[in-house]
Amino acid sequence: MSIVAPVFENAEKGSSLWHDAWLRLRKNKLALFGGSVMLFMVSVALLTPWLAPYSYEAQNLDLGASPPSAAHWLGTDIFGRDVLTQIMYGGRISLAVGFIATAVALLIGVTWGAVAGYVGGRVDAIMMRLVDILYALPFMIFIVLLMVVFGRNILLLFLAIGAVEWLTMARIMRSQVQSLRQQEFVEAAVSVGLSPTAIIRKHVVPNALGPIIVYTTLTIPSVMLLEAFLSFLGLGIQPPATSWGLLISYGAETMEEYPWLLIFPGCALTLTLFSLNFLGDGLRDALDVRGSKD
Amino acid sequence: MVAGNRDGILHYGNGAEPQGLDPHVVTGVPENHIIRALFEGLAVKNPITLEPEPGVAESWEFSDEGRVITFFLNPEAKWSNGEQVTASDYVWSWNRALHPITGNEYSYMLFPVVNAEAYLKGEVTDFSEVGVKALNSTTLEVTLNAPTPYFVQLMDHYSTFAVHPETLMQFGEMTDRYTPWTRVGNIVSNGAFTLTEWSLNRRIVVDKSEHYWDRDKVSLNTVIFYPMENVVSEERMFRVEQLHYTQVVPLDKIPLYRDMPNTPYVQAPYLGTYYYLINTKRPPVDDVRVRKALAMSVDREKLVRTVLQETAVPAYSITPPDTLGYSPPKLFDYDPERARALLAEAGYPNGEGWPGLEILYNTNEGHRKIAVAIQQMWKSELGIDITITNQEWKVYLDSVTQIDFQVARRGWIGDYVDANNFLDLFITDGGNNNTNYSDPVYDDLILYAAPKAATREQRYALFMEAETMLMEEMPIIPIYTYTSKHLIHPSVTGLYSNLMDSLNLKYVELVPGRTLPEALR
Amino acid sequence: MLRFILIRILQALPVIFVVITATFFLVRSAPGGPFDQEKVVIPEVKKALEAQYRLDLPLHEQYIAYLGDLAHGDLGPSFKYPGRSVNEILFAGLPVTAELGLYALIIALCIGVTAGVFASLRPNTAQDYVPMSLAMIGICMPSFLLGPLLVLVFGIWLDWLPITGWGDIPGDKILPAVTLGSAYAAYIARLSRAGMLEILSQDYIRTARAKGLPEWRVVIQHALRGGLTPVIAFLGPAFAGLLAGSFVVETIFQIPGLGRFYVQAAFNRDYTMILGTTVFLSSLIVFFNLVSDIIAAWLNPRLRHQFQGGRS
Amino acid sequence: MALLNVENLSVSFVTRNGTNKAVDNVSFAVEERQITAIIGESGSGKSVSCYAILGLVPTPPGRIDNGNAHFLGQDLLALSEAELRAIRGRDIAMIFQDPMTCLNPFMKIGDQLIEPLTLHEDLAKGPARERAMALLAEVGIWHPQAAMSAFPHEFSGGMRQRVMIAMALINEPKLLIADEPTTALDVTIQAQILKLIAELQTKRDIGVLFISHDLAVVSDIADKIVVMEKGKVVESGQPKSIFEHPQHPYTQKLLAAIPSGQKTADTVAPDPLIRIEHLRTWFTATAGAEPVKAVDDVSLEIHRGEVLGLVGESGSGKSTLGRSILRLVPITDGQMTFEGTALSSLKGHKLKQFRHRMQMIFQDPYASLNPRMTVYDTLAEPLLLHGMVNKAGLDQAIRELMDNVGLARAFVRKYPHEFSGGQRQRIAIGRALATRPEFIVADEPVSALDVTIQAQILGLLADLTKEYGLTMLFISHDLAVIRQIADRIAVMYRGKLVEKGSTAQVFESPRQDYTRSLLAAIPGSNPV
Repeated sequence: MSIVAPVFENAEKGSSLWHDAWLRLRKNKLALFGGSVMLFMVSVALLTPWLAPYSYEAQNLDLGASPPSAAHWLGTDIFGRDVLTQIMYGGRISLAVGFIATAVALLIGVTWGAVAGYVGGRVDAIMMRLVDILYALPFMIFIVLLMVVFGRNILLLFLAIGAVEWLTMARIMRSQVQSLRQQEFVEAAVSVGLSPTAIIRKHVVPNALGPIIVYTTLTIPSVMLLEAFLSFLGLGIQPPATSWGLLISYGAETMEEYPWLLIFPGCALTLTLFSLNFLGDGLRDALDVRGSKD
Repeated sequence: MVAGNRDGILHYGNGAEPQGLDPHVVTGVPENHIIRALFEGLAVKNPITLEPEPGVAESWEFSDEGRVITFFLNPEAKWSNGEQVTASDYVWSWNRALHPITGNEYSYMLFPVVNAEAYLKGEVTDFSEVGVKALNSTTLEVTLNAPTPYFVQLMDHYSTFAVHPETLMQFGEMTDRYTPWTRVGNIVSNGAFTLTEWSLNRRIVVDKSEHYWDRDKVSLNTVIFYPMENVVSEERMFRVEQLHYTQVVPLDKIPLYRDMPNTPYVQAPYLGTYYYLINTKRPPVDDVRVRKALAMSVDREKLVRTVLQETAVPAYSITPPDTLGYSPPKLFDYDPERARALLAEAGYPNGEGWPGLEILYNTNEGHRKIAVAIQQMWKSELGIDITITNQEWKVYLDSVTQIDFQVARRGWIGDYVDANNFLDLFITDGGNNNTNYSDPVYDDLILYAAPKAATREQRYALFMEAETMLMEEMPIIPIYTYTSKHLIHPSVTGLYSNLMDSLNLKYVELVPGRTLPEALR
Repeated sequence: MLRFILIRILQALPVIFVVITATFFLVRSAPGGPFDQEKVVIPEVKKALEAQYRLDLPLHEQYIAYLGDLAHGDLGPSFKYPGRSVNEILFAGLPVTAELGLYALIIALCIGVTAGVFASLRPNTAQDYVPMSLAMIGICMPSFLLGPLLVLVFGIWLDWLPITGWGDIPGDKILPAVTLGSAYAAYIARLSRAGMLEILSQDYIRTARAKGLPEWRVVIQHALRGGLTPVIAFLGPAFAGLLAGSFVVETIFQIPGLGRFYVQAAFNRDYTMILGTTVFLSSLIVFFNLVSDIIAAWLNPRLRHQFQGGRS
Repeated sequence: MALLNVENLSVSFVTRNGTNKAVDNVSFAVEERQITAIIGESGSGKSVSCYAILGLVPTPPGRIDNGNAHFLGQDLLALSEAELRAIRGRDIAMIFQDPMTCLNPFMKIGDQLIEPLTLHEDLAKGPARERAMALLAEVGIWHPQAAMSAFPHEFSGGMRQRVMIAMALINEPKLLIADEPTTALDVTIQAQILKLIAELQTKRDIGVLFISHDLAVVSDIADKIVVMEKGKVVESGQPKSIFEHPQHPYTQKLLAAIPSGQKTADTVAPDPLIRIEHLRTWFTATAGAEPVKAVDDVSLEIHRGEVLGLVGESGSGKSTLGRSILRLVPITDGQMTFEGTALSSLKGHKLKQFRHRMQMIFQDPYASLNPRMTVYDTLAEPLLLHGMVNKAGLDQAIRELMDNVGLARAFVRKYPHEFSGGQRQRIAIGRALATRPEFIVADEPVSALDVTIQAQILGLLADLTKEYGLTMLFISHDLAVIRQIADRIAVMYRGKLVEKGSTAQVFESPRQDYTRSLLAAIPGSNPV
């Protein structure tokens, strides 16, 4: 969007709100910790095929479930498969579900909310009524039904979860846009003669992003938990592919006999969710416009 | 529960909430346990030997070379309202059980009876043409299509039980499926216990019946059935002494229990086989050599030892071993060398050119474990690519019925103790065949030759011949024979293990003062 | 006020109608039917069964017939539990699930509000971080993990509390309610913290302090009311969510509630049961949203006057 | 001995951007039975110093570095929180700037009023209510009984401020601290509240510490004035000496910035640039409800080259009128022409093309600039949109704009939040000028600014109108400002245009009662 201003004699470098927010975020140790953990998790997930200590499917039935040892740092499951490897591969799926489903929710929700909020009037009423309708669907049943009817594949899982989560996103976006629409700089843009799409794109959405980003970091954990719940029902990921949710639901059944099967995937999930929350809280504080005035 | 022991109250973990208690409507195992406490058949199975012994019928006679059975009813057999159980009650009840409108899913239990099948299918509309007659109030004559050695056994199956006609008619038509006649206060039954409480998804309470003919033998005063869907919760309830008996035991807990002194864990062979169906029309498994290679490269011993924690017996054929004296042939063994050779013969040396194979199973932790392990065995022994897919139960059933799979997990639990129950699965177009296997010779052996056999030995020889044919063609890969697994509190006696996992609460007693082993407390 | 409720109910009707229609056709498109069994059912028997449940009619006729029954408040017979109507099953399970949900909500409120308010009084100190981190753990812990864990610790190791049942043994309601409530407690803690922080920065809090009110009175008399408004707005959806989300807890603790039915119904293809629970839960969601809107409005004097139709 | 004696008070704030000294070694005194006023612009530390002595500065981030504040023989700064609480609301009471937000919206007026009584005097509810009602009557609430059980939102701003005053006085305090008590109020209400405070002070013999940014307001009531700048006291003394012989340059600057004088009317073209006939802009909040007649049957002509001042109090519809002309809100009825073009029927692309001829300057420079866009982008947007320049000429055009509105060119890549309020208003003016408009609506362009900045921006606007030959509709509630800049004046009251005429005529011989009351309320015009 920014037009490059070439030669402006001694032009001072401005610091945008994003830049300020980044500076503030950098001072927030918890958020920084959360951010680094997430970065670590994502890179491990991306590099898993090269990093994993064992082959994903390699079994050792005679070894069975064994506690952590030098050969298997986090122990093995009942097939003698390396738990660390399982967690790494599970993380790929869990993170992918979290990020992609959230992205789906983000895309639909932001567009929907922005249009409803900006256009207002009858269009807004109809669009938000639809959101209300979807809110009134008992979603647990709905997702279970979807998975049952259409069979199970990861893509559908993303879509189904995204379809649930976009509603709140749309509401947040709409209220943001509604309050932004009252702002004088949007009026100024109208009086300059900008078209509604340009106004939404250039003036509204960038200013509504703060709360959206924060909500996004909160959506990712809830999506991952939803996937875990579906796994518990046996509607999640198809074995032998695995996810943290699936590992935890297996681990929960044998928590007394093989606690390591629960503890380590549980730690991975908890750590990720904590990190995302710290990051989200940090971002919220960093992006708080009130804090940046004066 | 300690009080339970003193007062003769048995706390019984019973799997799922029963669908209902109408013997001609329901189909499941949890229902079976409760219905058999409330009702009694003409004959019951001995809890140890499984041989039939007197129930409502004091005795029975075979005539016409076993084609006609005459049941002599015990005049003391009473309904819980004090009325006598009569032969005409049976005629009425079997009419209901076989009536085309009732929709009794287990109606085929009575198919050995003359015209029973025709009546169900609407080909015969007059029930008097069906081979069951009340000669007088205590004599019931049943005419069979052919001698059926296991028919008396079937009298212990709830779909052949009598219901109280007046009670049913009070709440609706004979063929109605959903009247409230089985509710507390309405139901009239003829078993050792009567229904006193039915709280949905909470518990079902039955009390000792005062009209039961053999009431002096009944020791328990009350049995409380708990619907326990979560096996982990069930085991925990047992551990804190809230249950005397669990329906199952979580696999992962078994080693712990088995190694315990005075263990409450009881495991017994069970009349059921776990196997993989093969679609014999779909490549690459349309080639019998491939099927054999797959069968031979499953290390069942290892599977049973590790994944199944010794809770099963390796199976090499469909019929479980020692099914009333019949033992199936064993045509192959774990033999990866031979398997590789067969696979090479079929055109996939070392798995080269293998088009891929998918194992289908219904979503379930136990099936997943087996599939994951077998997938890996096939991959590593044969070097072939295997994928596993699970489907939610009803979808899976649909796929299996449509034979829309390459390899699919399947289990068969016997309805009665006889090899016929397993072998007639694979007759041409049999509803439970699901493999596209078809051999007229096999059909002839099972449907016509075996029933006509004069002696048990001859019959078993014919079965052996058929089963050998079947396993030569290998439309299924047998994996293991089931066992039943329960946790039983030390204070419970008279709960015997048997092949059918059939329990008769009439014989159960509670001995106060016995406690769980030290290791559990 | 009445007008407002009426309008909301009228608005909800088409919502529920859409839900019914979508669910009706969705479940019918699922592979497999209610009478499919592992041991194949004889075709004649299957036909007889389908006739008994109107499944032999064309789909649109079934739909219209269903709507007709529904108009009379009849949700039809259950396929899975012959002899029981869906109405009966729902109303047998509802009191239990409602009670469970209520206790869970009370626990969630007590823990959540206390933690949230406590944290908001000294933001970005240990007094903030500790309760909020605990709340995070509550959010992170799926109930299928928390439930068995609580049972193991309090039921088996410590042997303090019964591990299953509902109203059978004293104290058996504690663990399920805690399990179900914990996630909501965490959420409420976050909501009340944010709400309180917002209100505590308001001018009228400064006014209250300028009057010389002690801090606890400032918080309780002046801040709490506004600060907990978001929590109250959340209660309606939360309660509806608790009712719909009780499945796991009910299964783990053997509670004879609603939740066990609806998930099972989907797996069993118990068409009437699926529809019944869906209709029922949608109505509950709509109802509780309405109730929480009314309460939130009632607590806000400005909106309250609008309701009374008087000054605004 | 003074009632309150503050010595060497220093307060700083520790924020995430470092420590910031808000009050630096400040000393002042409040005498008994006198009104002492602290004057200063935003950021001068005037409010912080008063809050600090009452322990109302939240710590952290606030920190009292040193100083003492003697009140009735006690050092307030040395007291414990509990001891301070006993003084707050009993001996020292406060009223605040914004009565809309200072009353608890969830509590009834009565309950809030009696709270200090029941708290400090242990009075039972019954007698407390009696006293509260008597006091409400005293501060000019007509139906005290009904007011007691009303909620704050049912009152107007002025009434709420009366309630606040009653609440402050209910414990008969010895010192009343009034923090900008009239800033958020309309000018006529402001006059009433000032009068009330002055009356109550005399009647009750209390000391008042009056904090304000408005010298004119203070000049009406203060016995003593303390001038603060950037956390320091720069001058203090009697109003008379301050006004007549300001010593410190800052005080001089403040005084100079008070809008004064009257514009000598320019010669204007005889034919109107904009003609408005029977304009109606009504808003319907909910279907079926009575519409809000924001602009109701207004006819007006604006001549090319003139500055028309539009005066009115809040809710009079003056802003809506301005926005209606610019087609920013949908109009209900009426005709508007712009040089003969029917403005009211323009649509779509035609309207867009027309927009560059009319622009708007908004009240709040914080809200009128997109915080995510640099100055460069903000100014470039209209230029490019209307093809005023091509890409090559863009930099030059922006440079010129920045020069014109008095912004350093080096700031071009900065973001709005990095600027002060006055600078931001310059950017907003630059954006309005970018399209070379013929007509500008300036909606309260200076009312959010400090008085010294206000003077600069007014000067800039006056210069620019001259230089570009702009026609302007200048909307303001501040008659002094209008008088300084407008050629002609129109007065609005409840959606209607009640009076219009040349500036001189309206100020010297107003025809309407409403206009007369407005003029009478101008602070500084009638010292008590």
